[in-house]
Amino acid sequence: MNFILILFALTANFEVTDYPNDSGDKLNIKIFLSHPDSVISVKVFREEEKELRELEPIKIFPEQKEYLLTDKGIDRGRSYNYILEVETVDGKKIRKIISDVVPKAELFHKKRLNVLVFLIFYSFFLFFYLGKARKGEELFLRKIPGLDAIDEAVGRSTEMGRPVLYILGLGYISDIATLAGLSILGRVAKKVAQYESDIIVPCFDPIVMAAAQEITKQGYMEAGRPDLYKEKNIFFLTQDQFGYAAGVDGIMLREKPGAIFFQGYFYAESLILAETGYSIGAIQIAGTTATTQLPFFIAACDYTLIGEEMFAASAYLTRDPLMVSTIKGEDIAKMVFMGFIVLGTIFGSLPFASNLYNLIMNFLQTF
Amino acid sequence: MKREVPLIITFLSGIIIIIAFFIPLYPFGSYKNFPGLQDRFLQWYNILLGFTLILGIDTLIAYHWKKIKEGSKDAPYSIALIVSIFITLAVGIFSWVKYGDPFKAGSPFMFYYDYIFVPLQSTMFALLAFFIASAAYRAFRARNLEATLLLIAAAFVMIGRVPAGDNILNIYLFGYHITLPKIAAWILDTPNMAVQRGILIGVALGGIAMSLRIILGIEKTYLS
Amino acid sequence: MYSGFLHAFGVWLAAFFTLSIFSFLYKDNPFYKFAEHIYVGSSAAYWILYLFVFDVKPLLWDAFFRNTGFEKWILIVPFALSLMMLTRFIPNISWISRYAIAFVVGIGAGLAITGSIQGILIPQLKGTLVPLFGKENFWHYVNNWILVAGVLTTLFYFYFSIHHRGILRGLAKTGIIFIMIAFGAAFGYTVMARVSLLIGRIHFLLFEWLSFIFH
Amino acid sequence: MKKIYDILEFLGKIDRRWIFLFVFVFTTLPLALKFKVRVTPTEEVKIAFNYIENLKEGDRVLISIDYDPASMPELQPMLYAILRHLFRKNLKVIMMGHWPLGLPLGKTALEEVAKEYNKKYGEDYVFLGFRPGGSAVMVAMGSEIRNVFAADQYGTPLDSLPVMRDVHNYDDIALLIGLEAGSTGDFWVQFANARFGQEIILGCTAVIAPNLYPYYQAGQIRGIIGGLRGAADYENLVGKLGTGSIGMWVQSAIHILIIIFIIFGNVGYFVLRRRRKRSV
Repeated sequence: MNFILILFALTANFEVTDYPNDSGDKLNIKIFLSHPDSVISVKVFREEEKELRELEPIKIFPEQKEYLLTDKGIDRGRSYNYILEVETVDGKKIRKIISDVVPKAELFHKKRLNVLVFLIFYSFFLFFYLGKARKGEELFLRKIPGLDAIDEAVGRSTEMGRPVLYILGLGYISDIATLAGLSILGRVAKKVAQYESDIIVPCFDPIVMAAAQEITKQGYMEAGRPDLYKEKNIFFLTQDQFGYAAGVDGIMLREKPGAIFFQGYFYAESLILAETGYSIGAIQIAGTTATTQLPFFIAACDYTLIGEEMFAASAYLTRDPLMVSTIKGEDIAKMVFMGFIVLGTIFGSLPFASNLYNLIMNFLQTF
Repeated sequence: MKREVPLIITFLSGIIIIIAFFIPLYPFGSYKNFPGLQDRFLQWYNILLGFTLILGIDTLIAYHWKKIKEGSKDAPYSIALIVSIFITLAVGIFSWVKYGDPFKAGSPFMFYYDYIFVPLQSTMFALLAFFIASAAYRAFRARNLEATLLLIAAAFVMIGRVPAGDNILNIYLFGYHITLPKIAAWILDTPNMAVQRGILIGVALGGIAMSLRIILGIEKTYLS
Repeated sequence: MYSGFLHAFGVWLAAFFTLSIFSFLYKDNPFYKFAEHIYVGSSAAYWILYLFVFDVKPLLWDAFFRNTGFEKWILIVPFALSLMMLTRFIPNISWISRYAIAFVVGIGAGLAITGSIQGILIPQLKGTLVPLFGKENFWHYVNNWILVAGVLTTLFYFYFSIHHRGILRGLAKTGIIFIMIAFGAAFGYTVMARVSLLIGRIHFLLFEWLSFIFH
Repeated sequence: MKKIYDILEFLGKIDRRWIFLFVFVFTTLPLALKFKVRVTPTEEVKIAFNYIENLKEGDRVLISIDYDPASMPELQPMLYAILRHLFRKNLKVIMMGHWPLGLPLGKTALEEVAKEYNKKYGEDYVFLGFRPGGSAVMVAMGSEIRNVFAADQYGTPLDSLPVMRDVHNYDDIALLIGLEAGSTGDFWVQFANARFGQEIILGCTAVIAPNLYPYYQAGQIRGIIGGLRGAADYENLVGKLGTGSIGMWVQSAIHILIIIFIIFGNVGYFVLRRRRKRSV
């Protein structure tokens, strides 16, 4: 049996192609070895003006038949010759030559066409709706059930003659969730003013506190009761995560608020806050984009705005053109995604549509 | 002048990064050993991002310095804070100069790290083990369908992912061997995966919209 | 790593800080406040140290002396931008820092857009195009049905441009069921993380602090 | 009958410090008495283990430390188990990190395990340290790693380190193992895998494990090693039990305890609600 093996002379070959989607300074070299175990060394040389430069040597593995090497730092448009020298166990030497290969540059990265298509399509719809919103056109957004829960909570809290506690979380003024929490605060403050009750807002960040004071005062003014607005109820507590949680727990136990709102970005301290709030029997409405904290809020609070519902709620309340148009643009993209998934899965299941399915899958291949 | 130029800078730097993503040609992409615009901008971005790490420190020190000057009841803690900033810094610089690398095993900085910083930070978060138990007991009620589903799924994953759950359930259904760990693994692999994907797509869409508005100067809050 | 005495002193110091943080369980007290402020202070100092050890020294200082010619002098630009960033600490000229921050924010936005589309939207969409029926065994396709239904109903739950009435209300309801199961799983797994942290600290207290009793 | 309802209602009102005491006792006793339990490795961890098992000797593996002491109890045992596996298979280890506060943890583990398998610095493993920039560092490493890490943590230029001599970008790195406590894993997936095709395995805290399953199903990462359970599984597969396995007995105890607490709480809640409905 092994007699036949020896007859099979080792075949070694290689192929030099342009490195795809680059600035033209690289070439790809692919080497094929039929019997890698009978090879001692493999050398590749690049010929430049009669001078041979050896490329980095490659390590040979007994069972690996194919090797990929990249020759870098060469000139775009110049033609190069490559020589492959393979030394085998029985002292034979195989030489192969490939001449005048020219590295080319690509103007557009073909593998990234899918990103460009999506970017253009998505930007178009975002700014199409922004234009409409800025012209004052009415863009439909469904009412978020959470908003009714907010009004109801404030109502029941004031019936019991107890104040409302509003927590904006640990985010900074630049966090989207904190901005959404502030616009919901505006609505709650207005409701509280209408019911002639009090609202307490302990803050984690001085800048967010200043914004909260501004928005609460505006809420009282919109309800026609600027006299009821108490600036001292909106104060800076501390900038330490657990110190803040302990401080707010103390306020809950002292003031015994009827309704507590957690609207903003939260970290692990959400647990400590929601638990004490539940234990004093307050109605709790939460809202955050922090997915790791949502399970605790959902289990401990009466109602929770999940992630993007917060943005939809604040857009519904403020009718701010920027927020509303963003949600409309995102909705279009989500609709296209849902359609794409339905069509894609169907094509993937029908045998006769398989080449269309493969076309889609290749289009979505990123590297 | 103070508002327009920053917006132009944001526009140019953002656009060049996006263009360089699509066009590998020099000057956007690098050619031989001439760095392209993308590689050079990223290098500068790395340097500058390091400086944003320390931006909050002046407000921190100013806040605690004010508390000390006012002589509030929490003043001693603020003193402890400011003193610990300077001691840590001094120990760090000393170790860096003496050993050439502050993380050298046995250096004073590593002493501070191993015996003061690590216990403080890890114990801070170890508190949560207690709070999650008390919150589970005092606040997690199956008050409606949604909360009930959440608690059932939580129980399956909790018991399925610890050794205790390995042999509580052992049944064969339609040729499949059903155990608690397999149920927990399935909950994580399919329903959890599908929802996390839905949320991931929503968050990505929101992030892209925000970034587009920043580059085109519609969103200016970061300049406040 | 440290000599006998130094190690013992260090372990007692670590135990002191561990117990003072745990005292928060009983109630917020001076020991907790003292330990917590040292934590905030020392981590602030780390950031200043890291800035010099990992940023200024290797990327500016060493790079300046290593490079030559154009590459050497181009480093003036990031150096100037860094100084502009530092003007944020000087009140009356802190507006200069806006130029440096604008550059950082612009690059960050450009990276976020290309990263999110290429790294999340496209691969996640591609991963969802699974076959719904075919030759393989029945249960494999049931799993794909549930997977695709989960993604579609979750996306629909966060769709705000249409009333959730009639059949659409059913879709949203299915969505919320999937979401609750997923958050249940997330909660269940998080319990393990929190408990692990406690195991780490108790393990330290027993086997390093009280090592003369437990070993 | 009323007596039973009183007891059930009381179940819903135990003071929270009793709960703390239960948790403390059920953690301290099993640890002190060194209870150990054998874990049967979960599927994703086995797949991650087998992926590394199939790497060729001399392949280069990049480890990224993206956690800090707050996640040490879960990720440090995982790092030790992974390092033992890599060195046993004579793979070359390149360590870096995006969370500076966690870097010393990575460095200590690397040096300890390297000594265990008497590996030489510069020849078998290298410690690059941290560079600010996050995703920008990941993109720069796609073209040339020296643009970001011109030298290692001790100032030695990369070209004079045998491990790094022919390493320029992701094409020369067989596998990236990210140890994640936050969202840095998502960036690795976006910028190293989607953009440059780098193969990735993510070890992570149990908090963020559920968020990584979409990447696993979409084939963007090759495996997930989740939480202390993942660490214990990997220790089992490597065959050297460490702090990961010790904790699993306590995990069982506390998980059962918490499920009982949830049941007590709900029993008390429903009894109270039924009584309030009848009396009003």
